[in-house]
Amino acid sequence: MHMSTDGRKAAGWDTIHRSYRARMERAGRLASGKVVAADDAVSLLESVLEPGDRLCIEGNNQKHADFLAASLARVSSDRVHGLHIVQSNLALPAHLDVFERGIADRLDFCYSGPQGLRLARLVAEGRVRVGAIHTYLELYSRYFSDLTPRVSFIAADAADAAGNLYTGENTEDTPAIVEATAFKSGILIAQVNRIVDELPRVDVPGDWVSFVVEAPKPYYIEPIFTRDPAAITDVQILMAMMVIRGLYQKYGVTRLNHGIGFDTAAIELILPTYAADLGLQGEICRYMSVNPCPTLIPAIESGFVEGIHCAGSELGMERYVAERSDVFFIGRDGTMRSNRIFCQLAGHYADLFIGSTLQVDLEGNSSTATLNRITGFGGAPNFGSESRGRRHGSKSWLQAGEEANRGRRMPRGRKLVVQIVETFREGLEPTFVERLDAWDLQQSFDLPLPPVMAYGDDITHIVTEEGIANLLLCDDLLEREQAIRGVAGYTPVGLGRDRAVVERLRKKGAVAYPDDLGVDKRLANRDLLAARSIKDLVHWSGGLYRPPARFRNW
Amino acid sequence: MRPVRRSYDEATARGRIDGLLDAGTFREFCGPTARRSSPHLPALGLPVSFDDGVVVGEGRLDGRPVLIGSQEGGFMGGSVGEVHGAKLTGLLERGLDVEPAAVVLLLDSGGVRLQEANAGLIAMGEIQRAVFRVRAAGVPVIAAIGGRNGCYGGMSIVARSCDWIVVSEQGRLSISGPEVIEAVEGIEEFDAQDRALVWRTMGGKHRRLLGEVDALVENSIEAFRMAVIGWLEQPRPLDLAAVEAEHARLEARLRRFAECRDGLDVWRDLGVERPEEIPELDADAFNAVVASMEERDR
Amino acid sequence: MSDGAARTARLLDELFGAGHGVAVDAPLVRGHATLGGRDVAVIGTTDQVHIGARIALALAGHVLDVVRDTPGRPILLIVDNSGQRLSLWDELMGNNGCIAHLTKCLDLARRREHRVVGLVHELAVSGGFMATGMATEACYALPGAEVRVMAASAMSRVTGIAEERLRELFRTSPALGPGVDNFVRIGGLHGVLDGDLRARIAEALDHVDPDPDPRRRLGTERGGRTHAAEVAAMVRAGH
Amino acid sequence: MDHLEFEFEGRGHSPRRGHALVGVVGSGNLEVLLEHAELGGNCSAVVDTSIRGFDSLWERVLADFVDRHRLADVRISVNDGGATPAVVTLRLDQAAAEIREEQS
Repeated sequence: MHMSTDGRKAAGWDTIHRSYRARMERAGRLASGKVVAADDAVSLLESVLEPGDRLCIEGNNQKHADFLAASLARVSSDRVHGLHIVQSNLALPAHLDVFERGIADRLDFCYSGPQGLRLARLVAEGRVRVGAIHTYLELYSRYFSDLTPRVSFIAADAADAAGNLYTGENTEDTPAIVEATAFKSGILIAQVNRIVDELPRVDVPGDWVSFVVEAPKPYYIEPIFTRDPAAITDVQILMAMMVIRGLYQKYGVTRLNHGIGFDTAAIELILPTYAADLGLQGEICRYMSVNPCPTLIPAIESGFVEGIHCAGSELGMERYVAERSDVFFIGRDGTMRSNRIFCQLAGHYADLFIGSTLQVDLEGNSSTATLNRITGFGGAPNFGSESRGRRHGSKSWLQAGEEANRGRRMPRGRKLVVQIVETFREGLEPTFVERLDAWDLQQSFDLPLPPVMAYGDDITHIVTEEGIANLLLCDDLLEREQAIRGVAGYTPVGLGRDRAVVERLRKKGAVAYPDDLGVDKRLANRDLLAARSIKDLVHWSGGLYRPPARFRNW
Repeated sequence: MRPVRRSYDEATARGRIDGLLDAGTFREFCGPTARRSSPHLPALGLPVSFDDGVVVGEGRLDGRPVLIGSQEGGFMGGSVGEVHGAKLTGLLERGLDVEPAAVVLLLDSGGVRLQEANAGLIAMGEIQRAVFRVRAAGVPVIAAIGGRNGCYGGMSIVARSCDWIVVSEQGRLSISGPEVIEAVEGIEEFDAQDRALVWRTMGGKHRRLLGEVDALVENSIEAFRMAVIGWLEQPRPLDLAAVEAEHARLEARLRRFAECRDGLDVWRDLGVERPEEIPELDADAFNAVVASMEERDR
Repeated sequence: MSDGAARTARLLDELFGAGHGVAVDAPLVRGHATLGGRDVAVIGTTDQVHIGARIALALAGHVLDVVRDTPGRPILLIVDNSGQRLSLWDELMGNNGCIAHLTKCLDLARRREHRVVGLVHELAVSGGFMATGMATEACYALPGAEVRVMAASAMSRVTGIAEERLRELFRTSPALGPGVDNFVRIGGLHGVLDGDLRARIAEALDHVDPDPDPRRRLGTERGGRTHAAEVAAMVRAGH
Repeated sequence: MDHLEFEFEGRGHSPRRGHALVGVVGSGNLEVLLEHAELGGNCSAVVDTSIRGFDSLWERVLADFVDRHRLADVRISVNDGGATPAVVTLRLDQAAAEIREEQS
């Protein structure tokens, strides 16, 4: 809100703070100390919210302030309307109910996942005006710039009477939201699973917290990073073998970030077998920035992965993580401390990112956008991009930089940004396309840019079951296109390759097939997996990993 | 913990035979080049398999001649159709002619193949009768159960008609699948999504504790091989006295566990000290529990 | 008495005349009677019962009683069931083991020179048929009886084949379609007994097939199951 | 279902005997049977697939396969449950490696 100098003189320099005090006063009658009864949650929100407020509802990959989100959907839209929601993850129906009811009408967000279809409909109906779709780091950055919340709902495991909060394993995004809200005269309402006399540890100091509500049910949490090794295919194992030989071994990658699909789970599960046989223990994959994915257990237990910092936790991994404090970041209370921003930063400045995607075009741009849905980005683009601000060297960074250097005088390193995809997805949909669906999505939802997950000039390698395209070694866009075609298999893009050019690229290493990499296709079967089932993972963990019921096949 | 073992549960039908028999001794009957695939599936627009999902033949195990059949769980759930069933029946009947040290059946089947339901059902009866005939001739029939399908439907009856059964922890042995029970009788009767309940009701460990199977081994082909070798040339009696003893045992079971509603109840009643820990035990630890109970009951 | 039990009682009266010694104690049927001057043991079920562990054991016990107490006496097995019982408790107890035990007892009886003949009175379904009629030397059905693996609607759900298409296939494929005629054609039933039931049962009890399992041969002869006999013979010969 | 038949010009490398079977017919998977056959130096392929309309893709994948392994006098038989070309290629290569091993 812009204010003229005269206006400012009249209003004073603490209008936001005075508004804060007025709101606190209105809500004070509902609170006993800082604690507000769950039954009074709707009244509380009606007291502290004003029309047009910017509101953050904590919604991460794992935990959600679901009770407060549901309460918001029940406030009187006469009293509360026109809110501007600034929220990272839209996952629950209640998140969109507030737009249906007119309680909110503007939205800045990062990721909408399962609500993508409904969000698209609400945008088309004009009930949601989208400011922008961000990555996590961008949205949190804007909390400290032009999108600071007036009110934030956060979720924590436990609180004490003074409002101190314990966030347990899933601290995730809480610190960013808390910091931006509490220090700009915002109101911070915490939904907690329980109120206790003494907290195991203090993650958020009580004097930053305005109100605490004990929710009737523990906050909703989903095991989204659990990949059952039973579903890993031979083709994924083949690609994992190529990654280990053609990337991790070749460049000596020690610090990295893995996506969360089955492709990367396959890599994790052949570290203790295939990579160990190649003598790579201690040479590759030593530090990771990921959630505690259960498929990492064998690599940790066999001494491959030495250190992991996590953006959030994963259901069932709590005890295992707690018992491996040499590897994970653990509080004095003995449970893990996660923090998305720091994890994102560590991943951004790592030597390598590898993850999958849905579509790749001839320049190597990749997108997970599907028509009729607005799903957003999450954190992948920050992991999956060149870190141009990086200055420190490492074997991998320098070697990749050498490959990228086209006769420039000034040497420079290069982060490896790798996309791992099968040439066809389910239903024989080609992954490689001339034109990304993202262009259509831009049209239909009037976005400023096509929603690209990773830009082609950030990507260094594309791995498919056919081979690896090394885009660093391509001299121009034409070579880049042929290198991509050269690993695009039997998709129309792959069939359109110029065989002579691809052969030339192969000679200089810009295209490499399994034979070139010393990968024996006959080994590409599930016998290579260090764990073939969730039960195997439990065994590896010495019984410390306790998988959720739906993953227990015994 | 470097996994050197070859997973039995994950291996294909051929892989299981290769790993189980003495190396290089297997000779297949009516193999894929004979192309005896299902005559019924093409009419339904479904793909066939050259061996109709079962591998049968002869070879040596620990130097002794055996006949062996192995169901491919990956093809139509290891289900039994006309050709699949006839191959197993013919294999068992060959046991009458060549009197091997055992007929070994590696089972991995959801039961009758519904796409050729009648033919599959009658084939089950034929397999079972052939089991009884070859047993009556003094040749032991050994069933091994592991793999993704477990052993369900008519095949579960066939399995319990054999002399010996070895199962992996992952193996399940039951006539009706949990999904069928839930679909017909409701989720109150059986919550098929509750996988731990499925294993407590039908899984290898429960079957071993109940006395429905003779051995539980870890999920490795070598462990199955050792179990089967132990039963070569060891037929179990099938006379009136033996069948009456079995009858008394089963009647006592139904009386004793009449009020049980869960595997945990049964195990507690059997005197297992910490029944809730049973599902977490590996094969060795579990077998130690079984051995101590058997010791106590002696 | 239930309708089913009453119909079973009428069947028994028709077969053995008044004053026979076979009791219908629904869902079980058991006793002794005479037919054509010879003593016959009768065992079976009624009321289209679901075969659970307890029923299977009760039937097995009756068979063992006959084997032990009246060596060589022919056994007529009255078949009427809706398949195996679907319950957690029965699975927990090992219903498959109990059913296998019942069939083992019937097999033992045959090996001890009892003629064992099955008669599907009203209904036989899947595992219930395997537990009973399929474990006899020769199994017959009454006209109007039904034998099936699964109802069309359930089969459509499980196989993903449209119900309409399934019903069409039922008409042309004896390997698939329900009904006693289809089971006769594939050799799963020896035949349908119509006319003078007493005489037909007596014939069945007298008929000895030299083939220990004639079902494949019958399926071939009747054109309903054309591959089984040949494939089994090929494997038996080691080819 | 589609039933496809192809002929390919041989590439000179004829297995003397035997056969190789790789893979299992399941959803997204297939079985490949390679057999020595007197085909005058050529190769033939028969494909039964549950997914219709990919004739030219099959022809291309199989032609590349024959070419890559320089095969002759080989009959290729495929029962396909809707595998992607990635899986098809992997199974073909595995079968070729196996029949090569059979020769030694």
